[in-house]
Amino acid sequence: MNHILPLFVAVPLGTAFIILILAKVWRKAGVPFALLTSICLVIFSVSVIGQASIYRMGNWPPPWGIVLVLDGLSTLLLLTISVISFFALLFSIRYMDRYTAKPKFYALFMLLVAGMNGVVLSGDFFNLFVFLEIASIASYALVAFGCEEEELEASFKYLILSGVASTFILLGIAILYSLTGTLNMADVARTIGNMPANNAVLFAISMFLMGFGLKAALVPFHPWLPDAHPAAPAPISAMLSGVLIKALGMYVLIRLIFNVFGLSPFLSSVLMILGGLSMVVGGLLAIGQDDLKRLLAYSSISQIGYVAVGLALGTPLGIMGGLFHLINHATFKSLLFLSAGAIEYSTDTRKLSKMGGLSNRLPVTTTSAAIGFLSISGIPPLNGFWSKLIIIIALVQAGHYILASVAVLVSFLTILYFMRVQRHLFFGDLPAKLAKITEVPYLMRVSLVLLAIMCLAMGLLYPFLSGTILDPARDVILEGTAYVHRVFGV
Amino acid sequence: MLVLISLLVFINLGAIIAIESKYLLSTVISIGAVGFGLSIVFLLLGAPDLAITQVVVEILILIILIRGTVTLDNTAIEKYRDTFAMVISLIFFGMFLTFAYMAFKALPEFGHPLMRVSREYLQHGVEKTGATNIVMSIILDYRAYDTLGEATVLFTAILGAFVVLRRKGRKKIGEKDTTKVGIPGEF
Amino acid sequence: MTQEPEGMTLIVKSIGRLVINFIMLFGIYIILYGHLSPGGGFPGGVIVATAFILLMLSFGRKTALRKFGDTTASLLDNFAALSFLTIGFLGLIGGYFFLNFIDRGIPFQLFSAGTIPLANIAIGLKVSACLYAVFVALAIFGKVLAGPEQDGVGPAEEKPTDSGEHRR
Amino acid sequence: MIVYLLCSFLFVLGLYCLVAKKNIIKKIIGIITMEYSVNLFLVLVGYRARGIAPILSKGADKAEFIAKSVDPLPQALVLTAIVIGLGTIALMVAICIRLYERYGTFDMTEIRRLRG
Repeated sequence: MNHILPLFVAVPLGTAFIILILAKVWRKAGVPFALLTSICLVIFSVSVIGQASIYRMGNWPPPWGIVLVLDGLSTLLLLTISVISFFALLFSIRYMDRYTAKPKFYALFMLLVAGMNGVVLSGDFFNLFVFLEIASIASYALVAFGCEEEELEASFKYLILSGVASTFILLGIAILYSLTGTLNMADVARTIGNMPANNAVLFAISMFLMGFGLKAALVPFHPWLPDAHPAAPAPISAMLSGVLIKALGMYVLIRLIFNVFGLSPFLSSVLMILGGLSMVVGGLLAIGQDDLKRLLAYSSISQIGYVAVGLALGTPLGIMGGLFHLINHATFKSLLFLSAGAIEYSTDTRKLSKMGGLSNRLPVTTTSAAIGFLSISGIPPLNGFWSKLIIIIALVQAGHYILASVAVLVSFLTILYFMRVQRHLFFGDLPAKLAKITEVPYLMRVSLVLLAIMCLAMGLLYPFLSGTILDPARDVILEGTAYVHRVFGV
Repeated sequence: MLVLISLLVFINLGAIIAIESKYLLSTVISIGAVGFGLSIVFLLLGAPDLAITQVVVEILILIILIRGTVTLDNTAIEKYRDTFAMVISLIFFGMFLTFAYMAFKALPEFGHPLMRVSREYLQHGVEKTGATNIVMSIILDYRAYDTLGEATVLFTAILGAFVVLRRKGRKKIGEKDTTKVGIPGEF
Repeated sequence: MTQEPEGMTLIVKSIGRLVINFIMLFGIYIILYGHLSPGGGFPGGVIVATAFILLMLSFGRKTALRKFGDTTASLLDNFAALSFLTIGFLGLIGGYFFLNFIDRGIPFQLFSAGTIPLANIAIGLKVSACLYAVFVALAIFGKVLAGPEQDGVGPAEEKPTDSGEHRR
Repeated sequence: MIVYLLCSFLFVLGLYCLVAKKNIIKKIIGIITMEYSVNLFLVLVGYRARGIAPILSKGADKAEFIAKSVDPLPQALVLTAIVIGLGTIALMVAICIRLYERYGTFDMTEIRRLRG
């Protein structure tokens, strides 16, 4: 029994409450507490690498009580969440000087992290739903944090669409409960496995696909993302694009499709179509954007498509590529969003047409942004190259030649739109308005540089990563519905 | 059974009125009627806890909606109707209802739940938790972790509402932050 | 806005004076007896919150805030949330998070069922404080919003970019 | 069966309200309706023909209670779901008021600073 598991949720929750109480007497309480908690979470998640355990809440055995399940897949996600949230927090210390009510920002940030950790660890359908709602509600509020027109509007759109997604998910849970009489994921998997195929399960799966597809912003369900992600403050954009759509959307989809329902050819092709559509549509829409953060948001849709396609293949190599691209995307997309935030902090604009020659004035920011851009476009030896390569090889191996060529083409598309960004960052003349800009504060630069180094290191250290965290995660996905035996200890 | 069906029809009618009414005040009041109808349905279905909760929550939603919004702008006139979207949505709803019908046929019949897990709660809930209200023993003992999540959802939502209602969202660097930590407002 | 600073009419005030205490008492009863009869922390908390909201609607904002201040409400909210989390942590005494570690007692008695009544009280406090607080925030904002409208200023439909400016 | 269908009709009504209506308050009403219908569905799923409430009264026969009581688990879930719904609605109303302050209208077609 591993007592660290509930702490992943309880510590950030407690920090959120304590920050708000202390802020009444000490306004700056948010920063040290949030940072401390974030460091604690990084340490916790590093310490659980390679472990697998079940935690019974309140010592009630599985189908009756709630269980927390730790395995390779959840460890991978926990690690991503805690590392990215640490960098985003580091960045936010100075960035949030532009906003009022900093303590509330940190409290909401901690609630967001707690919600995501709860989703990733949960082994129970309804519990997953509850923590999903915590993370989503915190993100609605954080998107609207600036209280300007665009932010409120984006947040409202996000709230409406995400609210629909939540009701779909709850409906799916209700149907599954009625069919199986239990809420525990492993128990549901066991019961469904012993049942002939029926329409109710199919209906529940389609509800989950719609609901979690909306949260993951796969293409027919994506309209909220390009509004919501740019509107948020930069550290939150990094969190939303970097981890939230993966923890709430992709992770849960993977867990349900592989471990609960079992991957059928039908599900695999549905997920592959959704992924392929996301790749193409996101990439095409990104080209025309003038707003830097909006461009990044569309490219998130495109990249999440790669992850979905890789995982939907169901072959060991494809899953490996999908998972590796998932963590890579978390790193370089948060790096890019943070750089966009830094550029906005300095120049007060996000319009590409109003920028030019920034590299003279902002050497550190633009260099780290360039590393991110190179990584996302798949230039060797950066991390984005390897994961895209693995996905494409896996597609070719599985005989999906059309999809493989689409993936290659979208990769060129990515290079194309980032070439455009580079032109505005490095070349051209500095507009007269921006003549006096200075480099961003020290702490923001530290966070950018560290993330850029991570992008490099993850590309070079792929064998190490694959041995420690990726392989266990892949094994969890490949074991399929054998997940049941782990939970019930058979 | 007949009472139940007529109440459900009443709820559906209330929802239709709420959706189609031109005045926001009647919309809000009809949704109140739907909520109260729902609470009676809960009572019929043997869920007194839910009936109480539904009534008080309904009152609160009504107060918040009326106090917060309806006094501002009382009419909702649709400028135009998007026929294309309407047709598409009708087709989708038809499909949804058909699929739902097929799914419901596969479910256990109404009135005969499986109760695989919950039989244990009924059998041993009182001895093991000491609470005679089994619903309470589930939400505060068997599934207390869920309730922590629930309390946190409410906390987050209210905090979010405070954040959104801040008088001023951004400030210049170096400017003093004057927003209150608690409830934002004019004072 | 119908509400003047001093609240509603005399009839509302007198009836409010009569019923508010009963509503609050009923809410507290529902919270305390949650583990024995229908109810529990959440509905009870909402009932207590509605009692305060009734106080505010009938007697006006100032009276209500004097009895139950906004800062107190949000502090109470935080403390109650923290104490519910603490109940979870205390379960670690028995070895598990959220373990019901207190003796169960005899069924059908007020002091039974271990941590359940404590958790009910924490949730009741939390819910009542936070719902009251959010109502105060919404009502104050709505009031400020409706204010300029009556003076004919209106929330600037022609120039939405400046709409926030004149109120800062 | 007809009970389930009426319930899912309520769900569709809420969805229709969300899609077709342009007023923000109407959209909130749509979300509320959908939440109600899902809550109702969960309780319906747990109902037992001629069942009694899952609350043991003093001196009641335990065996009869177990044989007759309705399923308590969906009720616990709905209790949580109602609270979540209330929180979401409070946040929605707050954003709504703020949007009204900024744009002076509840009409979604006039609130279009962002393009698709």
